[in-house]
Amino acid sequence: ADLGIAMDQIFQKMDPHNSNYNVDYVAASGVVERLIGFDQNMKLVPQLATSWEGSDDAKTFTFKLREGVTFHDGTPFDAAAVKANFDRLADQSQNLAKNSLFKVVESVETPDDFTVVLKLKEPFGAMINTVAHPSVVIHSPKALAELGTGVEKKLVGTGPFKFKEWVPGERLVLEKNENYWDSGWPKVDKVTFFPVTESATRASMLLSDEVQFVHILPAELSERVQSSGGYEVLEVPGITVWTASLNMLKEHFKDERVRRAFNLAVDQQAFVDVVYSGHGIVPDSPIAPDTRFYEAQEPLKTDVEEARRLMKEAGYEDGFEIEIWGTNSSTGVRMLQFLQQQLSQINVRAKIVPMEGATRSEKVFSSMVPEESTFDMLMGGWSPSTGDADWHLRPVYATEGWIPKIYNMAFYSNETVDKAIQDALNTADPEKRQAAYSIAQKQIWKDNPVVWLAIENKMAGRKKGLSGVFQMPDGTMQYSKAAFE
Amino acid sequence: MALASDTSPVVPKEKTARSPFSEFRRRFVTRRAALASGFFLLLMLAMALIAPWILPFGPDEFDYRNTLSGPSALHWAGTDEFGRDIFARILNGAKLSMFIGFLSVTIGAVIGVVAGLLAGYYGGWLDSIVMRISDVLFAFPGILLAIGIVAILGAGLTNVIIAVAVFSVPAFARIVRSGTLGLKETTYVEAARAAGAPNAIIMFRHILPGVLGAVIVYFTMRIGTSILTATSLSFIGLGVEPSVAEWGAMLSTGREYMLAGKWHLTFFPGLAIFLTVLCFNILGDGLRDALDPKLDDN
Amino acid sequence: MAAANVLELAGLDISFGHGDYTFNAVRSLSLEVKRGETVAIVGESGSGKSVSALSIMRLVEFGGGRIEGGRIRFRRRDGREIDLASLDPEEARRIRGNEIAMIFQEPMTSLNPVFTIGDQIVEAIVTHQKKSRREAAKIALDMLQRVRIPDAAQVMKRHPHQLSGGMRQRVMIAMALSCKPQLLIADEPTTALDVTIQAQILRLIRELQQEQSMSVVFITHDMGVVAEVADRVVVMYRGEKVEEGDVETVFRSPSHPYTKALLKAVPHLGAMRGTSAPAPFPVPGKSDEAPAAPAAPAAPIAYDSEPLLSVRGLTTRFDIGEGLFGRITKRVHAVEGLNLDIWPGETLGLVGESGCGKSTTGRSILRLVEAEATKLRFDGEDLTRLSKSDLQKLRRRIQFVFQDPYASLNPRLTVGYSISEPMLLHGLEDRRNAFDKAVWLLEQVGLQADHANRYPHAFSGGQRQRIAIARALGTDPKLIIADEAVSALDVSVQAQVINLLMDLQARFGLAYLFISHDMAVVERISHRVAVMYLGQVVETGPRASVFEDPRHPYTRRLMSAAPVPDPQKRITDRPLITGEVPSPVHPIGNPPAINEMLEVGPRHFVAREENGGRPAHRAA
Amino acid sequence: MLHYFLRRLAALVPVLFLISIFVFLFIHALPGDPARLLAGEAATQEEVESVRKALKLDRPLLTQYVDFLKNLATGDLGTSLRTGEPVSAMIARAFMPTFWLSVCALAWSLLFGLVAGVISAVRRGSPGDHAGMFLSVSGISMPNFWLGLLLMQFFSVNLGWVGTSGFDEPSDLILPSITLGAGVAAVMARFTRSAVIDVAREDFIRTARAKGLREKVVIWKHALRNALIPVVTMAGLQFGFLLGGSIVVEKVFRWPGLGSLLLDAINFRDYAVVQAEIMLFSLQFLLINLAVDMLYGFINPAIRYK
Ligand SMILES: Nc1ncnc2c1ncn2[C@@H]1O[C@H](COP(=O)(O)OP(=O)(O)OP(=O)(O)O)[C@@H](O)[C@H]1O
Ligand SMILES: Nc1ncnc2c1ncn2[C@@H]1O[C@H](COP(=O)(O)OP(=O)(O)OP(=O)(O)O)[C@@H](O)[C@H]1O
Ligand SMILES: [Mg+2]
Ligand SMILES: [Mg+2]
Repeated sequence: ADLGIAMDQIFQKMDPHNSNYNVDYVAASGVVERLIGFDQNMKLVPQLATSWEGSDDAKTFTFKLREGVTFHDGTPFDAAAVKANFDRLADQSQNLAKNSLFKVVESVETPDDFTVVLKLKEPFGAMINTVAHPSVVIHSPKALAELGTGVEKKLVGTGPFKFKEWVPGERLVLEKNENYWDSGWPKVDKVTFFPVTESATRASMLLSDEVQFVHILPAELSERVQSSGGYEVLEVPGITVWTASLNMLKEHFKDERVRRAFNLAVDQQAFVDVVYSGHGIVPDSPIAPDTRFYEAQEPLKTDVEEARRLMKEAGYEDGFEIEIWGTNSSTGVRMLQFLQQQLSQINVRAKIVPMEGATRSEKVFSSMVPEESTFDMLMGGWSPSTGDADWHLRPVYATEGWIPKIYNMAFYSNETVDKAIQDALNTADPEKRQAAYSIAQKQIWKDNPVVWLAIENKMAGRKKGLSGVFQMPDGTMQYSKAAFE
Repeated sequence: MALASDTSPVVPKEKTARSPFSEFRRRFVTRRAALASGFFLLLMLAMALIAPWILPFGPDEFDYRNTLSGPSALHWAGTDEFGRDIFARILNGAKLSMFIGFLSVTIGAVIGVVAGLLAGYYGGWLDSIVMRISDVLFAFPGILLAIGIVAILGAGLTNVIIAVAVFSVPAFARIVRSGTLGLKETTYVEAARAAGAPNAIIMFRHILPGVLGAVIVYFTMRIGTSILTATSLSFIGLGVEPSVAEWGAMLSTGREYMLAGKWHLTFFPGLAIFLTVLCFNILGDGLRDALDPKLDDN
Repeated sequence: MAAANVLELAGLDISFGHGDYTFNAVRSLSLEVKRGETVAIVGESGSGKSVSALSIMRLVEFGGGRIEGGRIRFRRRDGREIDLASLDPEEARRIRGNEIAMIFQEPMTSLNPVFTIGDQIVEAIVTHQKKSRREAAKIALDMLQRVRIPDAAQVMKRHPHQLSGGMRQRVMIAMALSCKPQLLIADEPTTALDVTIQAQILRLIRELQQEQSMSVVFITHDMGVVAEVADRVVVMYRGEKVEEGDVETVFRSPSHPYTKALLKAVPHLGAMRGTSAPAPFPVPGKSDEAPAAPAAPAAPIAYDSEPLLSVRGLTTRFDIGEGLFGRITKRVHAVEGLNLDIWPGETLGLVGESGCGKSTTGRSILRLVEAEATKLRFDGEDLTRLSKSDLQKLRRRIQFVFQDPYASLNPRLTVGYSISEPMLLHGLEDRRNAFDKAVWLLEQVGLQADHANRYPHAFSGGQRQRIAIARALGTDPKLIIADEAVSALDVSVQAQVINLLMDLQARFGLAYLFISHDMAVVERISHRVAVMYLGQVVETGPRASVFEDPRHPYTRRLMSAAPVPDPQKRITDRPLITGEVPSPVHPIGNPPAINEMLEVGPRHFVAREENGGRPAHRAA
Repeated sequence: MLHYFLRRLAALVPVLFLISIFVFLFIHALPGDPARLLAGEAATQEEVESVRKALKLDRPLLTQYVDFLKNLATGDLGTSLRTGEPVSAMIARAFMPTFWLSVCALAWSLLFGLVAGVISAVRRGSPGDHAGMFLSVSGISMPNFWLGLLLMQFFSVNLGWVGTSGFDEPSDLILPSITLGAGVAAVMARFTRSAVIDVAREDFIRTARAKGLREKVVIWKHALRNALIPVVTMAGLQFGFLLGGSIVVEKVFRWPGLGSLLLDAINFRDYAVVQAEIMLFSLQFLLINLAVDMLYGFINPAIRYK
C-alpha cells in the first residue's frame, strides 16, 4: 500500500545536519535514523543505540549501538559510521546549520565496533537529549565521503524507507527498504510527502483520499475532517509555549507590578478558545508539561480588577501606549488583536504590528540592539526540540539568550535563573538537574517577564484504518510504523 | 424665399450655450439605474457614518462567549471569531474600504491616464520611457513592490493608498495609450490641430473623451481589486492595523473558517464588496453612456 | 403594385428621437420606381433624402431612426412582392447588398478602416454570390478598374485611410455594383469625383442598368447629373415630396416654388464667359434675373504685391509597405514639386483629377502632413521654420474645411461647441459670445440656432458640410482652404453659402484656396484657377483664360466632360476611356519628373505637353 | 515597421540592464536577512553567521552585483541561497506549469470575455446584458482563494471529478485555470462590451449591413476588429500578469509554478531566485507588450510607428 502525507511547509534541505526545520527532520526520519528517538510523549526510546549513559560530571557520554544493521547502500552500521557523523557535526569548519549542537564535543571515541563515547569540553547535562535531537541522524559514512554536502540530494541511511526522488517544492518520494533491521517493518511500499502550505488544501487532499495523513491541521478545519466519516483528528498537547515577551529594558516593564498586571489582565483560556478554537491548554510553567523536568507552578489567574489596582499602584492608572510586534500568519494576527483588546481593559493602548517573516527576521533577529529596541511586546513561541528543559529555559530566559543571540525577547536577566540553568548543565544526574530546573521555573514564573498565553495542541488528520502515523508534541511526526488495516 | 427660416419642426429651441460638461450632465441624469447606484453607494456611506447610533453593537465589541455564531435576529450577519458583530463591522468598514478602493484607483487612474495620453500622443522617446517604466512596474510582483514601497515610506493608510495606486498606474497608462494611438490619427483630431488647438487641448478635449469609456470600465472593475489588494498589504503588516474593520481583511480572516461551515464570515464581506463593485459598474456604465452622444437616441 | 414597378413607397413616415425631441424627418413620402428606370431625388439639404434611402435598405433603425408608418414594397428578382417596412430583419438582410445595393453619401467614413479595400469588396461578393474568394477577387479587381482606380491591383491591398476622397467613393461604387443589384440607391455617388471620372461612372452605371435592367434611385444635388441620367425627378423639401415628374417636364416647367428656385440657382459652366472677376449667384427671391451685385465691390487683386501664401516645390510622398512587416517598396508621389501663389482677397480654384493630390496639398500647407523640401511663406512668415507654438497661433489665420465634414467633427462635442472652439482657442471671444457667434454663423450658412446643441451624427451630409464651413469662418482667417466644401449642398443652399463666402471676401479681403470638382462653381468664384494632374500643376492662370482658352489636354478634357444641366443637351454616348489609368505610385528611387511650365498668356502657364505626367528622365 | 520592431528589440538590452540594477538595489533594500531566515528563528546567532558565510552574503554589495552581472552575461542565473540548486534549473522546472496554467486561463477567459462582452454590447440593456454584468462583477469581486477553495470542495472533495491539486495530468489544469481566469474573463467581458458599443454606431458598420452581411459577421468581424485595440491591450496586460504566476492560485492548488517559487523566494529573501524571476517577468512583459504594440499596427493600419 502507498501512503501520502501532506506537510504544512516546503522542504528546505534534506540533510538534517544542515537544516533548522522540522519538516526536513520529519521527512528524513524514515530514511536516516538517530541513535535515540522520542516516543509519543517525548520520552527517550532506543533507535540505533540500544542503551546510553552519562558520567556524573556530565562530560562523558557512552552509547551502545545496535548490531546487524546495514545502510541502504550496503555499508554496515557500526561505531565508525557514528563517529563519521558525529565528527561531521562537531566540525565547525563545515558551516552546517546544526554544528552548534556539538560545539561542546571535544572528541568522539570508539572503544569497540558497537560503542561510541562522546567526550565534552565542559559539562553539558543535556547531552543525551541533544543526541536525540531530530537533526542528529546517522548518514551512511560512504555516502558522506562520496557526496559531502551532496547527501541532501540523495539521503542514504538505515531507515525503513529508501530515498527515491525529491522534486523541491512538489514532492518527496520514499520507497520500502526490504532489508530493514526491525523485521516485519515497514508495512507500506511507498511514502510520498507533499508540501502544502494552504491548510484548506491539505484538508481537501485528505478528504478526497489523495493523502492519508495531514500534518498540522488548523483547529478551524478539524471539525470539517471529523464530521466527514472515514477520517479522524489526532490531537496531542504540544510543547510550544506561546508568550508575549515584555521588553524589560523599557521603563514601565521594569516594574514587576506592571508585568503582573498584564498577566492578570489577559484571559488565557479565552485566548486558547479564540486563537486555537479551544484546542490547547493554558500554561502553568514557563515550559510545557511534556518537556523534560517540567514542574507545575501556581495556575494563572485572570483578575482585571487586581490588574487595574496594580497599574494604579505603579502609577499607570491611565495606562500607556505600547507597540506589539507579531507575525502575519492568521493565528499571529488573531493573537495580536486579542492582546490589543484585553490590554485595553487596563487602559493600555496597543498598536499592533504584524510583520512579514523576513522583515521580522531583520528587525528582531539581525539588527536588534537591545538598548535601542523599540517594541514593547513581542509575540513568539518556543518549542525545545531536544525535549529537554535546558533548550527552553536557556534560550528564552537566560541572559545569554538575549535577542538577537537566541530567543530571550524580554531581555530578562536574573542571576538565580542563570545560575540554576548552568547548574543543571553541569551534571548528568537527572535528579540534580530536576532540582536546578525547579528553581529556575519558579523564579521565572514569579517574575512574569512575559505574558504567558497558550500551549496549542498539535493536530493532525488521518484516514481511519491507518496506524503508526502520528504527530509529536514538538511539531514533528512519525511514520516509520505506518500500516493500513 | 428665405431658405434659412425658423419654421422647421425641429427640437424645441434652447438659447443657452451648453459646455461639453453640462451636456454630459444633462445626459447623465437621465440614466436612472446609474443614479440609483450612486445613491446606494452614498447611502452605504451615510449608514457607515451614523452606524454607531443605530446599531446595537459596535464594530470593536468583543464577546468571547458568542464567537462564530451564525446570522440571527440579534446578529444579522453573525459574529466573527472574536464575537464581534459582522454587520456592524461591515457598515463600519464601508468608510475605509470604499475610501481606499476609490481613492487609490482614482490616483492611479489620474496618473496613468495622463502618462498614457502623453506617451500615446507624443510617441518617440517619451512613449518609450513611460511604457518601459510601466513594464517594469508590472513585472515587479505586487507584494514585493508593496514591501518596497512601505519599506521606503513606512506603513499606514496613506501609504497603502499610494501603494495600491502605484499598482494601478501601468494598466491605465497602457489602456489610454492604446486608445490614443488610434484616435490621434482621426480626422477630427487633425481638424482640431488645423484650427490651432494646442496639444493639451487636443489630448484632453478631443482624445481623452474617446478613451474614457475604457478607462471607466477598468476603473470600476479595479475598485474591487483594490479593496482586496489593500487587505493583502495589511496582512503582511504594511497596511492599516488588522483590528480595524475593513472588508478585505474580514474576507481574508474568514477564509480559515470557510471549510468549517462558517460561511457567513466570508459571505457578508464578500457581498459588500460585490455590491459596491456592482454599483460602481452600473454607475460607470451610466457615465460611459452619457459620454457617447450616439447612444442618446435609443 | 404595378407590374412594371420595382419599388413603391407609400406614405412613408420616418422620425428620430423621443418625446419632446421627436423629429419627423420624412413625412408621408410616396414614390415609385419602374424596372430599368432611373429616378433622381433632388431637394434641399436636410430634406430627408438620405434617410428615405436608408429606410429602403432598412438601415435607418440602426442609426436611431424609426419607420413610423407607410409601406416600402419591393419586387424581388423572382417576381415576389414584399413589404420591406415590415419584413423580418433576417429577410431584409438577404435582400440588402444582393437585390438592393446602396452607395452612401459619405464615402470617407463608410469604409471599414481596418480591412483592405480588396477584402471589403470581396466580402460583399462572397456573401450573396456563390463564388470562391479567388473568383470574387477577380471580379473586385475588374470592378475597381472599371471605376478607373489607378493601380487597382495595388489599391486592393491598401486601407481606406490611404486613399483620396474620390478613390474611396469609387470603391463604394465598385462594392455596390459588384453585386449586380436589382435596385441601386446611389446617394450623391459622384460628389468627390472630378467630372471626367464622374462621366465614366455615370456611363458605367448606365451600362449595367441596360445589361440587367437595373433600376436606379439617384440622389444628387448636381442638376447637370440629373439632366444627364434621370428618367424621372422627385423633388423633396423639408421632409416631403413637393414635385415629381419626368426629367424634361421638371426642368422645363417646374411647378413648385422650391423647384423653381432650385433650377434658377443652378450654375452653368460658361455662364461667366467674358467676365474676369467672380460674381455671386443670383439670390433666389431677391431679383429674378440679373446676378445680384456683390455687397461691396471687390477690390482688384494687387498681383504685384507679395502673395499671401506662396508655395514652392511642395512635395509630399507616402510610403506604402508590403508584407508582414510592411517593407517599403513603393511610394505615392501625392504632390510633387508644386508651386502656388495666392494673393490677399483672391480665390484660387484648384481642380484636378480625383486622387491627384489636392487634399494633400491643402494638408501640407497647414503642415498637417509633413512635406519634403518645401518653401512655404504665409503672410510674410516662413511656415516651415515656425516653432510649434507659433505655427499653432498662425493657424488662426488659415482655416481648413475638410473634404470629409463628418469625420472632421468630434462626435462627442455638440456642433455649437465645435464651431466656437477655434474662437475660444485663440482667445477671440469669451465663452458666451463665442457661442452666440457660433449660432449666428450657423444661421448664416442656412442652419438654425437650435442645431447648435445637436451632435454631428444627427445631421445630413449637407448640413455637416455647412457646419464645417461655419467653423472655419469663426476666427476671421485670412485664408481658407476649402476642400470640396460645397459639394453636398443643394444648389440653392450652395448659392447662399458661396455668396456668403464672396461677401466675406469683399468685406475682409479673405483669400480662398477653393478645391472643387464642380467646374461651374469654380468658374463663378475663382480669380485664378490651377489644374492639377498626378501631383503636379499642369495649367494655371486667370480664370477667364483657363476656362476660355484651355491649353493642357487634361484641362480640355475636364471642360468637355462637365455635365450640362439641361436634359435636352444630354450626351448619352460619351466614349468610355479604357486602358491603363495613370498612377502616382512609383517604385522607390524613381520619382516622376517635374513639369516644366511655359507661359502662354499673361500669368497663364501650361506644362510642356510631352512631359504630361510621364517621366522624362530616370534617376541616374 | 520591421525597422521599428528591430529597434524596439535592440532597445531591450539596455532596458534589461537598467532593470537589473534596479532589481538588485531594490531587493537588497528590502528588509529581511536571508541568513537569519535560512537558519530559522530558533537558531543562535552563531548558526546565523555560519550560514551567512556559507552563502557568501558577507561580501560587499558591489562585489555581489558585479558577480551577478558577470554570471548573467554568461547566462548563469546563480544558485539559490535556499536550496543551493542552480536558479536556471528551478525556473526551468517552474516555467512550464505556469505557462500552461496561464495559457489555459487566458484562453478560456478571452473566449468567454469576448463572447459575453459582444453579446452584452449587442443586446445592451437586455436581461442577458445584466446577467453578463452580474457575472463579471462576481468574477472580479470574488477573491481567488475563495473561488479556488469553493471549486475544490465541490468538484474534488464532493464530486471527486478531478484531483484537488498539484499538476500531474492535464485535467489538473481545469480548476486552477478557471479560478485564475475568472477575474480576467470579467475584465475582458466588460472591456469588450464597452469597445463594441463604441464602434457599433459607426458608418462603416452601416456599410457592412448594407452589404447584407449576416449580423454575426457584422458584429464579430467588422465591429469587433475595430474594437479590438483596447481588448488586445488588456489581454496583453493580463497575460503578462498570468505568466508571472498567480501566487494565491498556485498556493491554493499546490501548483509547482513560478508563483510558488517566487513566494518562497521572497519569503526567504532568496536573492538570486527573486532577481532571476523578476528579470524573467520583465523580459516577458517587454516582449508581450512589444507584440501587442506590433499588433496595434495590424489591427488598425492607421496607427503608425516612426
Ligand atoms: N440621428 C438623427 N437624429 C436626429 N435627426 C437626424 C438624424 N439623422 C438625420 N437627422 C435629420 O434628418 C433630416 C434629414 O436628413 P437626411 O440625411 O435625409 O438629409 P438629406 O436630404 O440627405 O440632406 P443632404 O442633401 O444634406 O444629405 C435632417 O434634417 C437631419 O438633421
Ligand atoms: N495616408 C496615405 N497613405 C498613402 N497614400 C495616401 C495617403 N493619403 C493620400 N494618399 C494618396 O495620395 C494621393 C493623393 O490623395 P489626395 O487625397 O490628395 O487626392 P485628392 O486630389 O484630394 O483626390 P479627391 O479629389 O479624390 O479627394 C492618392 O493617390 C492617395 O491614394
Ligand atoms: Mg444626404
Ligand atoms: Mg481630396
